[in-house]
Amino acid sequence: MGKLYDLLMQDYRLKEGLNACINCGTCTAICPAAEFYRYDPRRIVDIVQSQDDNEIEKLLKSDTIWYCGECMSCVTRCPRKNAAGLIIMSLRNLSIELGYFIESEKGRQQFLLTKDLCSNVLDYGYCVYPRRFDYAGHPEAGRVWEWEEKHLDDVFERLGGNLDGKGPGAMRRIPQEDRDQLKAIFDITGATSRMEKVQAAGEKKAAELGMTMEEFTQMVYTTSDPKHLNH
Amino acid sequence: MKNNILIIGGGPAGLESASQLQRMGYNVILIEKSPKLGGHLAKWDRLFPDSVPADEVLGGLLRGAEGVKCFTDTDVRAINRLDKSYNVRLTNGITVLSDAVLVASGFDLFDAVKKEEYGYGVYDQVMTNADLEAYFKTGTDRRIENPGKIGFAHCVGSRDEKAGCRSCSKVCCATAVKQAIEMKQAFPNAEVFCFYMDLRLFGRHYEDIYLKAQKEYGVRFIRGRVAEVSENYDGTLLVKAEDTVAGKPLKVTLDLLVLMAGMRPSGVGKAIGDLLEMPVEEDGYFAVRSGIAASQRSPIPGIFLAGAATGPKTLPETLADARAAAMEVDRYLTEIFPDAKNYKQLVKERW
Amino acid sequence: MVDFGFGLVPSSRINLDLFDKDKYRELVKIEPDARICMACGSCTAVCTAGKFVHTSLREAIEDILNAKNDKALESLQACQLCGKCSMVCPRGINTRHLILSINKVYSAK
Amino acid sequence: MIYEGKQKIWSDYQKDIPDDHYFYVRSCIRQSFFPASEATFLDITRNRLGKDIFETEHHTTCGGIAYHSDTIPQETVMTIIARQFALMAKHGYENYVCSCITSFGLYCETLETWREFPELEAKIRENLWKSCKLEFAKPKFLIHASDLIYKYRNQIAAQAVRKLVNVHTGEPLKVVEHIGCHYSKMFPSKGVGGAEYPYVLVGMIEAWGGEIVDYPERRHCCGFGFRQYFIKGNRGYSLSNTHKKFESMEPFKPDLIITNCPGCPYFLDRWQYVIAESTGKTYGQDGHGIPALTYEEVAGLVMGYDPWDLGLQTHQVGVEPLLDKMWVEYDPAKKFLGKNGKDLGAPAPCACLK
Repeated sequence: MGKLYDLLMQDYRLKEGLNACINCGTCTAICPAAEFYRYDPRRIVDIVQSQDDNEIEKLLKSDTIWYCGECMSCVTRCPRKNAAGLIIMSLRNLSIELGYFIESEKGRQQFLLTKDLCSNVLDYGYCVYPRRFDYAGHPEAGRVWEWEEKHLDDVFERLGGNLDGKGPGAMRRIPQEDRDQLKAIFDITGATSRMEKVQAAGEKKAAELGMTMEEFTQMVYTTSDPKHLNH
Repeated sequence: MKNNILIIGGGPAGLESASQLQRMGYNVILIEKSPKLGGHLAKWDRLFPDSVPADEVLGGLLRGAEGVKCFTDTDVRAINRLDKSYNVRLTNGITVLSDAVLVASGFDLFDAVKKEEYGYGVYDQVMTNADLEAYFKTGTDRRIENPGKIGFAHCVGSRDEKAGCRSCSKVCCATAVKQAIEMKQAFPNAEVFCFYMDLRLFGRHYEDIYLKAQKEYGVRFIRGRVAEVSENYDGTLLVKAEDTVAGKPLKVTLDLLVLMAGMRPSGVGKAIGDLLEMPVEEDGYFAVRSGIAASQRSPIPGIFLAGAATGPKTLPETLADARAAAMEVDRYLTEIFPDAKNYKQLVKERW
Repeated sequence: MVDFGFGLVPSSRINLDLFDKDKYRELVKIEPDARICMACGSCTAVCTAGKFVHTSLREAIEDILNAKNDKALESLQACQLCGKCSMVCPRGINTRHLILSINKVYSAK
Repeated sequence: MIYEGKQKIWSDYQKDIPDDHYFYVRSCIRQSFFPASEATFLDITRNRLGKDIFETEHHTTCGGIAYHSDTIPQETVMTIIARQFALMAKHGYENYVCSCITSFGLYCETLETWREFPELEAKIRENLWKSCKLEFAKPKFLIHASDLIYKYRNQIAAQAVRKLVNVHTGEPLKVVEHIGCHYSKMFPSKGVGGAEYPYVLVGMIEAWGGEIVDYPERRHCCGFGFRQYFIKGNRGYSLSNTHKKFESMEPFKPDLIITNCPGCPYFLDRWQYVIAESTGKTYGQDGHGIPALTYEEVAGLVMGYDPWDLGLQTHQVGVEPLLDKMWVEYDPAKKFLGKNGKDLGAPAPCACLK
């Protein structure tokens, strides 16, 4: 039994999600990622259950573990009650903890995700906040969003929302005291230190690559090596 | 005086042990809950590996059991254990005082509806191995009309903890290969696919039919469990699996999908087991005194087991098991049962 | 057409509906043993070329069945016809002959 | 398709849904993109059906999106969830209804994990007290908002002014349902109808006169994939999965898609736009798309709400062909007006998608 495997086994998601895999391929057959990335969740489960630390380390540093979309479709079907999706979450968690995530292009995206999503949570109390959802970065949000973005207050008012308003309602301003509580939760449960760790790893990587943070951010947001895809 | 022996279950195991015990001179009473003797065998068309007609085998079993008192449509109402014997009240009003009880309650086929993602009973073109045997026997099934592409999904209700069935049903791989060949014989232009996890073709001649299926019939074996079935606009099926050898997800359009429903412990048998207070193991099948040395003896003295009541078995295994059970009954009734004085001590030492 | 900076990506899913029945019939006519491969991988394990360049008869046979004919040819491209695979095949397939036949049938357009 | 077969499976997956008195928790994505759907949910349940649905301004995100983007630890998200539950108890409620599917799945998973690992529950209880000085509590009933509309479907039908019927042909509208993956794929027994043939949206469509269309990729994920959408470089994954669904449903010619997940209607809507604009392909009639609506929007339409009050103007796929089929009266001139008729202009037209 290896050290990395032991670390993984401390994760409740792995305790729940890993039983003996019989390599039947049920998960891969219906996995949304398996079709569009070079990805086979069955292999991941097989590697983890092998307890081979070298192989696990390779996984933790690879792009592979970042292809899953966490839809959990695999959970419904596995005949051994494995949850490939939960196993992936444990691997990602450990990859971040050990700083390995920054080694791969897909893993590196955690830098941006952590920054954006955590600050949304701490600043506004929401994971997604419409004023931070810009059409420039989201051209697929459509012409209708381009229009909404320009008239966000009016659109929310028209649709019965309460954008940044007092009291309950859609997209209300969540009181400071509640956001303070979220911050306190972040502090004592490891989310704050996680944020700092990921930020520092990103800054270090940017320096290594001789990039400004802006360049680095842009690269992380947009690049996708064709090697991830099937040809 | 001849001992009375009650055999519960009129399938191959019950019939074969009845036949043997009668030959040994015992007074055998056999009860069968359904209206007909023969169990699943009576519903099957041909048998792997050599495609022997099931009727022929069943005919032989029935001839062997001629003279046995058989009550069909009969179940057990109540059982009382006396000192050594059993007082059994049957649903047909008869009471039997039996010195030994042999439980040959067989198996149920897994209810394929429970494997919801395969759409049995939801999608028109999905059937089971049993449905296909019925088709071979009768020549009609609304689902079969010159199918161009046919799939066989192995391990339906076997090796599946989600479906509550961890164990392997043992016979389905060989049955699938047999049925695949038979479908190719019936529809030579059809493409046939078998979706398997491991091909468990362990028995004599089994590997031969596998080779024959590949070589002579071009059956395609795909190593991957069927993950999902759905219905296309034209009523054909979309079947998904991973080709685990290639490591890629796979889809295929099929005109017919046959689910290899596995063996489950008999529900009727379970009810009788409850009356007799017979212990079952985690897999739901009856526990035996010893899995290797005494697999036809239940942990309860005087109660014997034969056939699939103690787990999935092929037909020859079931028949061999039935004969072994007959020998065990005989040993008990000659060596342990008659010694009224030392009965308890003998049971302790020799059961 | 608008460029969004990303687009549809190719699918890796094997589609058995695309399987080329006619070519395969042609192959098994001259090479009936193509059908009896069990995908055990013995051929690939001992492959001389495979140590240096991706080469696998097992994969080639699979690829043909999985409607990836071009990939099958690629998997055999570096084969030296040394014949080691024929010595280890548990089904006794004349693998050299099979490799030549696959190339012959599937190279023809 | 054998309808009775599905009915049998549906009957196996019933869940207890209390009739009244709920603590309501919003969804980050729905508030951002479909604020009118949540407003409609509250209007229908409170004002049309007279139910007690309580909302406090103090509730927050459950953290689910951040969690499923792997940016916060499991312990963090569980403590945020414990805080939400504590607010419920503090306000005297024991029935918890959430608007979000990601939340719903996460709540189910959290409760299940706590049950299995009591030491973890104890840890979270302690975290909650340390960080928020709140008393730990768990809901007696955990319900998704679509479960509640499902429960009230016949009452809604009784108040309906129209059905899901094409008034020109008299035929029921062909409706495709899309269930959020985290609704029941992880815990089939927690969803109405289970994981393979969920009944929660089917029940609504049937009660409101439509016809459900089952198509091969019905169960497939919309492709959101959290990180697979948020990062631009990954969006090909998200787009390609939705594309797969549309290619699969195309032969069935659906009139409408109904969803119960926050992100799915957004993706099923916007990816049609992207497919149209980047490849020229459209899936509705004559260059239109197939409207992908929330269940509240569909309920609102049958109950006679104004489509622009329901927020249907914020879908990129035009809903007008659907409104015409259903004989919904609407004023095209008012589509993009603000409150009190304020002129907000209109979105730029699309090059391809009508």
